[in-house]
Amino acid sequence: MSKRENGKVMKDLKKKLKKKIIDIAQPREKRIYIRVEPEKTPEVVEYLFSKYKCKFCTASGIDMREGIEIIYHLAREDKNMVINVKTLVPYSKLEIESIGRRIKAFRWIEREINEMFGVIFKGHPDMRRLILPDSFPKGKYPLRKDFKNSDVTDEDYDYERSGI
Amino acid sequence: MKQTIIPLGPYHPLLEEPEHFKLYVEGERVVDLDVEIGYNHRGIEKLAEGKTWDQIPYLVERICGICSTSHPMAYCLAVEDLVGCDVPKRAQLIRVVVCELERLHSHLLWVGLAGHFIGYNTVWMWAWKYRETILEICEKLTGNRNHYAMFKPGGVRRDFNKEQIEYALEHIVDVEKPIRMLTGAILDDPVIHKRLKGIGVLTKKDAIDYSALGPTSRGSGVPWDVRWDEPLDGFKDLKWKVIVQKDGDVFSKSVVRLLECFESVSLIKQALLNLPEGEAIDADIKEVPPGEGCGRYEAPRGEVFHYVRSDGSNMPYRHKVRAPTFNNLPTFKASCKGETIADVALITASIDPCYCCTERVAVVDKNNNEKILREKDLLRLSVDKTKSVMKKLGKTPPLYNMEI
Amino acid sequence: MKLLFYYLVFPGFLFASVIGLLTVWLDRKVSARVQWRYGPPWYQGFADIGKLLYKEVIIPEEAFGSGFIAAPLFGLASVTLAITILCVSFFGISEGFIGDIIVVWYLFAIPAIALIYIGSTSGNPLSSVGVSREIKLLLSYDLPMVIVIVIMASKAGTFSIKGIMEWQMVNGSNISNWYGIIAFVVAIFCVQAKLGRVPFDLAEAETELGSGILLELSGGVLAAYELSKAMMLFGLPMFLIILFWGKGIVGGVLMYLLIIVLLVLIKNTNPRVRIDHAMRFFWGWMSGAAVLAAILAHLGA
Amino acid sequence: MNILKKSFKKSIWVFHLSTAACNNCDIEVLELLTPRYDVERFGIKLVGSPRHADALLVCGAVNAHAKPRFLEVYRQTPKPCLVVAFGSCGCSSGIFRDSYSIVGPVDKVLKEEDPDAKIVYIPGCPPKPEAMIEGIIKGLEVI
Repeated sequence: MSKRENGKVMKDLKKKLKKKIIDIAQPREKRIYIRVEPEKTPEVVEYLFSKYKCKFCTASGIDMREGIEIIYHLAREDKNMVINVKTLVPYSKLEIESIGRRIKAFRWIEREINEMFGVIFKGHPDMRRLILPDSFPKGKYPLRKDFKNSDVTDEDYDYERSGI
Repeated sequence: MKQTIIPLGPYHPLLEEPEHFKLYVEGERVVDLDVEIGYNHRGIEKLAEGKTWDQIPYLVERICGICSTSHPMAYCLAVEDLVGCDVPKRAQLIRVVVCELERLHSHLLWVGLAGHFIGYNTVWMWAWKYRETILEICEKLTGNRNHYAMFKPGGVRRDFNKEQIEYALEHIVDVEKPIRMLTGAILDDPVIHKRLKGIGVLTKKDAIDYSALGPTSRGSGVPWDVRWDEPLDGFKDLKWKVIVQKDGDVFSKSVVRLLECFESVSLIKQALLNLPEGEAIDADIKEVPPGEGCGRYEAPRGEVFHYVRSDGSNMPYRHKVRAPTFNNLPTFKASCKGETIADVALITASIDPCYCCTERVAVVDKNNNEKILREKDLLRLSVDKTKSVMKKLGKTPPLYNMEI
Repeated sequence: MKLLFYYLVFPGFLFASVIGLLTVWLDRKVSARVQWRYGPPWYQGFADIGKLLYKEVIIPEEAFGSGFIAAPLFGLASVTLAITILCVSFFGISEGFIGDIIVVWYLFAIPAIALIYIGSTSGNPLSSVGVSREIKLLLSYDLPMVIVIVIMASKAGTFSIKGIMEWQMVNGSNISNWYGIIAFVVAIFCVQAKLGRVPFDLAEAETELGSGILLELSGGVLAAYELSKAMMLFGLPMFLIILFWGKGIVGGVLMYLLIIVLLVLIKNTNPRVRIDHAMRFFWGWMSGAAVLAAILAHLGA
Repeated sequence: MNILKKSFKKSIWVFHLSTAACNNCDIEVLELLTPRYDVERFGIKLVGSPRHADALLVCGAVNAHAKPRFLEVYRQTPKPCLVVAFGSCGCSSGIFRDSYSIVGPVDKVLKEEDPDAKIVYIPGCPPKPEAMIEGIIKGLEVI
């Protein structure tokens, strides 16, 4: 993956997504980071996924104190490039357009982010709990920074709801 | 049509992993499928935020017992991507050897289970018997049968001395013969052909749409193999090829896995033979600058993805882990539709889920009498089918390995 | 007094349970050997029964208390009675009575009925599924077996065990001619189903229904059931020996081992069949073969 | 009476239970049945329901989702029974100890239910099959 080819991918992405993205950076040879506003993420990600023939690796949520940053990791196999699309969803308005509505690959990961961070995905087909048990106390989001491991202990789980 | 579904507890005699599938059926045909996971949740990502960079490989190793070296491998690649250091060649080749050994014993475990589902218990006993030799090699090289704790960001924790390499080279050879025999037993058996061909088909478009990974996608003609697409320097000068099959049914997935075993054996031999002499095996990273990095590696079941974000302290700010089965599991919706219940056991086994979930399939009949089919039911249904196929082919059933 | 001795010690409880448990061990050992495994030690059968007696009995609330304990004991008593009647006339200790073949066959059926009683009262949904399967199985394998018994009895002209044995002494045991062989095959499958062994162990399918009908049994109650099953493993082959061989003791022992080997072979070679398969198998194939044997018998082949 | 106790030691019926485990111990349990480490020679048999079981093989640190089900199964087994906590996850919830979803290792969860439950600990991650067999056999003296 010579430098020249890397540059070509960068230029080509800049040209296509010019107006939709805030900025685009390539700190290392095989990684591209694109920063996008929350409203524009579905278009950028769907463009990358369908027309740009990228494979969807996963999406990770990070609690950045002022909001939840969601990063969609997509990989372009033949050009051997990992493209990450970053958006910051502010705490004030914790919701974002769901991509899982059209593309099936995103459904499960959106359910997990919703359960772990509390981000609401508008239009998601079946938004249920994916991993946490039903007896997990409501309103608590484990992967947020303010949640400590010791916050939820044995007593907080009310076991009646666990459907025995 | 009102459907009453009684969720029975996940505990069940022969169960390995508490996992629960619900099939919506019309008569024998499967209409829809619902998956309920979460019995194994241990909050690993939260724990990772409380551990230092060097402690995480131990935690990450225990995510899944069978692919227990792919996770630390992907994690180390992520940290190296963050730091930007390059790992000495000898360390990379040692990593290749350990990962390929694990791929071998994971595929053999799968071959055993697949044989068990078709009803050939001898195949199960054989596959697991020859798997023991590989586990012994692992024990000789790394000290433990499964959780090897060999990797750390920047290189490898322990080196192979001369005597270990001889032992491994000598014993890896006598693994090849049984694998060839197993491949022969599975690939040229007309009954298995009839049983596995044409069922649980995952079309190429579906594979891409669900972003299936590993043998599940390579079985449908999608040539995604992280070892090829993002090769480590270790892989550059080793000769091997990605195995891809076209028609995406259970048979082609099995062919992909079996041929990969041969690739792994040859890879191990090549890597062990040209290990560079006397090099340092660690680029010993002193401290981790703020920034982020992603690491990807090809586990036996597909691509493992780790994302690491650091804010300069000695603990990661965020560590995202995604196991391959997370992407492969939803593909059942596409591959199980329209199949009979008897084949469901095979289809769920064909993606070799990280937790073998064929034990608990609750079949919900459309006219809402709910019948719980346990693993033995599925087994027997699929074995009945094998026997009927055998009669059609005029072959006598193998004498004593059909007993469940 | 002598009868009590017969019942409790010699051909009855003690003798039958010892031989039965040894046969259980033989069966498990051969199956393990088939899979290159080492297999359990010789005293395994006794250890299992001993352990179960040692354990605590849990009676589910829905179940009717004393009935839950009485049923398997009742089953055990009936099996011992059947075996005593069989062996008493086999070893020539005393005359049997007319019609004791039929009595013995239906005494063997009582443990199954006791099991059905337990399964249905225990209120566990899974064991109720087991109960329905057991009843269907009971009906399906009775028909061909009764036909076989009638053939043998009509050939010998009497319904008493003594009579059948003497007839075979005089003009050759039944197994030696055509209708005997067909009837023997039918009888072997019926015995396999009665004992609830693998191809037909639908009622207590180990992982299918979580050992279905036996789900609520535990401790002493389970010991009684296991013991009655072990003794049936001894009693039923004896029953077949009388029907098909009838000659002296030495021939009987050889025949016994042959039947046991056949039972183990069937167990190891086929997977468990579904309940509708089993019923179709018994009512279709087995009854047909039994009728064929009957025709052949009357043609004097 | 001690004949029955002795016979208890010779025939153990085992029921396998997995609570939040990394399925490595579960596979090692299955390996015990394969030809190399065949456990049937000690009379150990895998059974289908907790009612028949004498020993409960528990792998994995108990997580909140699995705890009620685990206690339910323990209540169903007839009492002179042995609980075998497998691997370091079973003995001390291993590396997942202070996670929010783990509610304590096997013995902490079990002590709530029945304080004098007999528990055998088999350390190791995953414990060697030889260690497992020895653990179960040694557990018999406890009963």
